[in-house]
Amino acid sequence: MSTTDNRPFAIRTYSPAQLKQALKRMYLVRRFEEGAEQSYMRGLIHGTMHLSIGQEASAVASCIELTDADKITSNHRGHGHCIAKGADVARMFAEFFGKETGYCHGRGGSMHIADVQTGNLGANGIVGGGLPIAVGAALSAKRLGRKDVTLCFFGDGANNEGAFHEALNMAAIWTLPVVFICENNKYGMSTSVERSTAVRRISERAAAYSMPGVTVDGNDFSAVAEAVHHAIARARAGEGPSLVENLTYRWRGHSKSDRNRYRTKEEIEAWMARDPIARFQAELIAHGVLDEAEAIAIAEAAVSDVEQGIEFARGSAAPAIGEVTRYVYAEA
Amino acid sequence: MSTTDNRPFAIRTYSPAQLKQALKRMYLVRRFEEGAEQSYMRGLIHGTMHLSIGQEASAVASCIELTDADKITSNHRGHGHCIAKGADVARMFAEFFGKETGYCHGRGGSMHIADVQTGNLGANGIVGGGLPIAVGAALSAKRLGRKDVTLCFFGDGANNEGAFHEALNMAAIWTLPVVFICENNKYGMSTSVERSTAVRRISERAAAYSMPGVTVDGNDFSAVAEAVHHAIARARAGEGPSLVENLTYRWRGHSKSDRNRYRTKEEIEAWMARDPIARFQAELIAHGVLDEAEAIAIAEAAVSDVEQGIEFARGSAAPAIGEVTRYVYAEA
Amino acid sequence: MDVTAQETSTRTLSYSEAIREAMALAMEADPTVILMGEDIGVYGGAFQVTLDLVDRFGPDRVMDTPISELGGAGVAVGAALTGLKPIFEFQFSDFATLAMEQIVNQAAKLRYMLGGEASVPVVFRMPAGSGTGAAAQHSQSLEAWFGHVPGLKVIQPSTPEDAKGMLLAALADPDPVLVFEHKLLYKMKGEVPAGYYTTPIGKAAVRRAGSDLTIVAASIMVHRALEAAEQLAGEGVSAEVIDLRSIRPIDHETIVASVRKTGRLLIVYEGVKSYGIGAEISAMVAESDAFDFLDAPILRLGGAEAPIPYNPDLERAAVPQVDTILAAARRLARREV
Amino acid sequence: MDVTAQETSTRTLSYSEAIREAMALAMEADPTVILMGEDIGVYGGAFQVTLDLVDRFGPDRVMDTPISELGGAGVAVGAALTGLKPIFEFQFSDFATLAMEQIVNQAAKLRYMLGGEASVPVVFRMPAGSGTGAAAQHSQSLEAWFGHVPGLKVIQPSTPEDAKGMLLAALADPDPVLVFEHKLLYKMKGEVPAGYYTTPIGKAAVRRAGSDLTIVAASIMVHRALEAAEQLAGEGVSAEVIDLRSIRPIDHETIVASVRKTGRLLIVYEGVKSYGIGAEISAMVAESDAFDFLDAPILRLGGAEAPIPYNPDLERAAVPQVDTILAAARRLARREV
Ligand SMILES: Cc1ncc(C[n+]2csc(CCOP(=O)(O)OP(=O)(O)O)c2C)c(N)n1
Ligand SMILES: Cc1ncc(C[n+]2csc(CCOP(=O)(O)OP(=O)(O)O)c2C)c(N)n1
Ligand SMILES: [Mg+2]
Ligand SMILES: [Mg+2]
Repeated sequence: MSTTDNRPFAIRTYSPAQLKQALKRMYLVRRFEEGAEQSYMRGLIHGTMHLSIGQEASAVASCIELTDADKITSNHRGHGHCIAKGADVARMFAEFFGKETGYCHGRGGSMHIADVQTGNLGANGIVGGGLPIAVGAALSAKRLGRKDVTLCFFGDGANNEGAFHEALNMAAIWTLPVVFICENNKYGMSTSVERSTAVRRISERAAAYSMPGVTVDGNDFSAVAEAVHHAIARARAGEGPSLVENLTYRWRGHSKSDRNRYRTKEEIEAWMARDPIARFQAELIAHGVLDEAEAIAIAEAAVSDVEQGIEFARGSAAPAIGEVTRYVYAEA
Repeated sequence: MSTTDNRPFAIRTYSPAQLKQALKRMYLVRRFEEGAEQSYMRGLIHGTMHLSIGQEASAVASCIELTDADKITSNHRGHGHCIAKGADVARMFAEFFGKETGYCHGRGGSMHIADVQTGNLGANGIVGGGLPIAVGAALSAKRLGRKDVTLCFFGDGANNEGAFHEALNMAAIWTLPVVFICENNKYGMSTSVERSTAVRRISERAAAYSMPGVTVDGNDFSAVAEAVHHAIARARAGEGPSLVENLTYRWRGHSKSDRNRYRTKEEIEAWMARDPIARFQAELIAHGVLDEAEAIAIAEAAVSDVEQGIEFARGSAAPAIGEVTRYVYAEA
Repeated sequence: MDVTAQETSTRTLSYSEAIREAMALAMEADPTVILMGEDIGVYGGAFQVTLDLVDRFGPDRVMDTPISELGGAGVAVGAALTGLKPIFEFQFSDFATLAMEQIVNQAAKLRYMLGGEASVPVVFRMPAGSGTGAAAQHSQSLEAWFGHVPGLKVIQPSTPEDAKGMLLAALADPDPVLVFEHKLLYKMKGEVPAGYYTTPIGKAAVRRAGSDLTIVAASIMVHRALEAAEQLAGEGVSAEVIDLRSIRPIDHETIVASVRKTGRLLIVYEGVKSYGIGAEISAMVAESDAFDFLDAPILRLGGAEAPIPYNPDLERAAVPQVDTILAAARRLARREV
Repeated sequence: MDVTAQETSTRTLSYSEAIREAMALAMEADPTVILMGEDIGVYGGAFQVTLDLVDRFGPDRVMDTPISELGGAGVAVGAALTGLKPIFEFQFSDFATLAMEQIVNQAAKLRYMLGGEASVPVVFRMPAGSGTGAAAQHSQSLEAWFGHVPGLKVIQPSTPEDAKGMLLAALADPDPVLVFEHKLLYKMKGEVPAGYYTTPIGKAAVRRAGSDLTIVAASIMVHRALEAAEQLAGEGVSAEVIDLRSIRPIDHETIVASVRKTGRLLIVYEGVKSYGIGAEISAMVAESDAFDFLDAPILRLGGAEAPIPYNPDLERAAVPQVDTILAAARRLARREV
């Protein structure tokens, strides 16, 4: 490797195919969530949902070098993680539409979206709920002599849950292969990190568990990829957990009930100007990984995947009404 | 104040009367627990108990400048805190003997010993249970414009509970008048700090809450008094919480069921050689606060208080057997 | 209810407006009352129950907590122990699973463990129930758990009037009270007296008198049961509908008296059927002197033996609805059980 | 129970030895079985149940956890989801109040929320009950809470033989199982078959046949009920004693069949009476076809409506004892209720 390679980490580390797939996935996240939002508005989806539009780099860059054997745990804002880990948007839409063909056979919905086949152990409706579970997955890998790592996604708000403290401590004392990824989008619902968290940077809390902690620009694909890459390498080498904090922003409200009274229009617009997808795409073009036409093709492919996904979902069958208690226990 | 006063902090800060009372209380803790232990052995007390023999300096020095308006929350190893805060050993024994004259009218026993009149909000059977409660007490003081502070006692084992994390964070963001006192006696039951806690010194975790953290020799009365004094001053000045870690050691097993398989005889003996009472007494004599004879008189007074306390307890009436449900709810 | 002349004016308020009015009244009258919870300030609460109270009372009395349910509940307990009267809102009652330690081991037991020397006047507000498409972790009805805990009081108002009066009663109570509020009720409107009044904890309400069978229903099920009773009347079946209102203490007298009269009992609740509140009501009647008046088995209609599913049709099928209540009542009236 | 010839040898073991034997057998046969809990290694567990297992299987498989019940339980859930079979010991079941989130929202619901695509084969061991002088926060009997949670299985073995067989059944189960072990039973001795066998979850056991009344008892109360039944026999009253064993699923058939035969039902359990397991058993019978066979009200004898007090006499008075069971059974037999 040449020491004069000054290209961004991601460009010099991953193959063009990987990078293009990553861009595609970022588009997929964006278009998927827009599609879900519209479907919700049109009354096709009920419940609530938490959109990660604006945070695509964090999810996709974190997962770029994972295989299906690696695991992730996700949170309530989990569509991006799910797609980043390789899920099929058609089955995701089917889940949102409450269909039997959905990843959770219509029982889970947005807040429980999972794809165990690709290593996604699931979104979680409980803030902080996934943290100890991720540590458990890493314990399995270590005890069973597997080389897989677990990435644990959670928000800034979750960092004040007791589960955060207990999980990071256990991961550290047992030197487990897990990477804690805090997606700090400045707010837990309406409550800013400043008002909720007694430390300036959440990554500083890593010191309380003697693990490396780093804060990166979460809208910079390569910065995220680099930080997570090192954390994964450490985990795979048996050196234990790390904490990576991705600074990012959600463009939409917290969920469907948000009046946005806790933040300003200016703040939202400033962050929208830092669109992680546009930025990554420009970088790929600048470094010759792809050209404008290819980028457009990728973006269009995402649109078409999403359209087809919605079609698939709408056309799928709903669970039989008599099957309310199916899947509560293992079938004999 | 002279700048050349090189005497230990406690000697130069507190009156001889205060210091003598402190010594008396340390003796009381020791003798009280020995009395309780013997009563248990003779079948007069049932249940279990957690003795703090060897840790007396931590409890008594921490409380030396508190008034009854100040509060403490205590833990399962709480006899020392209770006496340090000013409780009467007779009523404590009565509680251990399950009598109506006990502090908890025989309903609580060792693990729930409390004396609300002197500001002791209670021992706690749940490790970490008192931490959020202490923060709540400090919130009351702040909201109601009172000047009292709350001292929150807990062990090294408790520092891995989620409650620790949540409590310290809230105390910090709301700048509350609470002092967290971690009595690090090297083990949570059988599990050493090294095996349970991902950081070398528990006080380092204070940084995760942007509060001062300090570790002191918990068997050095003056060192404890000084650290807690500064933390209390900070709390009273409205500057928020602190974390003080007192390094100490329990001479006895964790509770009545301990086979002591996790530590060596040598370790126990080395710590017994660092008896906090003998050390404090020698210091008081060396600095002329009292003489040998006075020290003996204080020690004997403690013995006699304990004997009388046991008498009082034995002679007291038990709760009426029909009153199992009394005190569940407020009486109309 | 006994209200003075000037206060007898009633207005139509929603259930959440009634709760808000109660909180505002209490805060005006008593400076020790504070609100705590996640996003209850500028956000106004996940269900907009606190709405603008932060503007009226400021952030020191309407405190946004970090996402720390165990610690937050514990802070409320400690504050209640030392002079404040906190109303702690769980954003969803499901999250109380994180705070059971403080609710059950501390709040409920402190008075007892301290032999009467301590008091924990805290109120926990618990938005509960399904029907919002929020799936398994945001739709539970866990009130039966708390009914099982001596030291707690547990209420479940079903109307705006009771939501206000019972919350004010809870605040006046020296012991910890949990108020279960069904999320689907928040927008329900009803007549609410102005001014201060309390609706006693521990009393059920007969919402409709009847002679053929007794339906004891809780929370939102009261409304479904009343709708079913109306239809039953058309079929010549006279159903008495009792609104449980209070889970702990439970109103033994009212329920038993009704069953003594009708001889048939149907219990309707949203929580999982087995080990739910219906079990207690049934058992209480089966060991009472109403036993000899029973003409038929005691029927329970509770939630399915499953987590709440996401799919809206499954979700609806998982809890009692007017049609299933009607079917059960008919079976009971005709003794087809 | 079906055991092969070579394994039919039985030995006298204590309840805790039987549990330990089950764990050791499972760990020998299946390398994915691990133990987790506070002080279960060199300390041997607060009740010395794991005792020397760490010497036999090493600290990687007998893992001392920090005092982090929520996280610890969650790690067990995550491990179960990904290939391990953890047995997680709560030092006292009271501390599960800290872990309700992981037990109830995650372990119990993951299979369902994921539409059957996940399995959480975790076992939680729950030392429970009073009688040790440990007071309000270390003596609770909270099994009814978990009975209310679909997705969980909840068992309560009362003999050494069942303690072993049901724990092995729990380990063979693909779903989360909570085993409630009464602390006073740990030293109880009984015949235990050698080798591997499972005792099915979901089946009650008729411990004594009788014709005048049915006593359904759980856990330690089985032994007290049997003692009472023996005395009743001397008085000419023939009591059938059923050991509940399984709270979720509950054995409807065995209980209902017995009541159909005897016409009288007394339920004995240690948990707080109201909203406890007795409520479910009573309600189940009252809505079954045994209703028409009932000759008397259904009696429940449960724990007092109070936290467990410290004073030993109060503590004894707070839960059913042989004499109170006897008194209740007599009243029921004579129809003095
Ligand atoms: C235990 C728990 N408490 C509260 C909530 C309600 N809630 C859902 S998301 C959320 C904010 C989470 O903030 P953060 O972790 O920063 O994630 P973000 O929504 O910002 O992505 C809250 C309070 C919950 N789901 N679970
Ligand atoms: C929540 C909870 N978990 C576990 C226990 C059992 N237990 C009681 S004391 C103790 C050790 C506590 O260690 P530490 O905090 O260091 O206090 P120490 O006993 O050393 O004074 C344990 C595990 C408990 N009482 N509560
Ligand atoms: Mg956030
Ligand atoms: Mg310790």
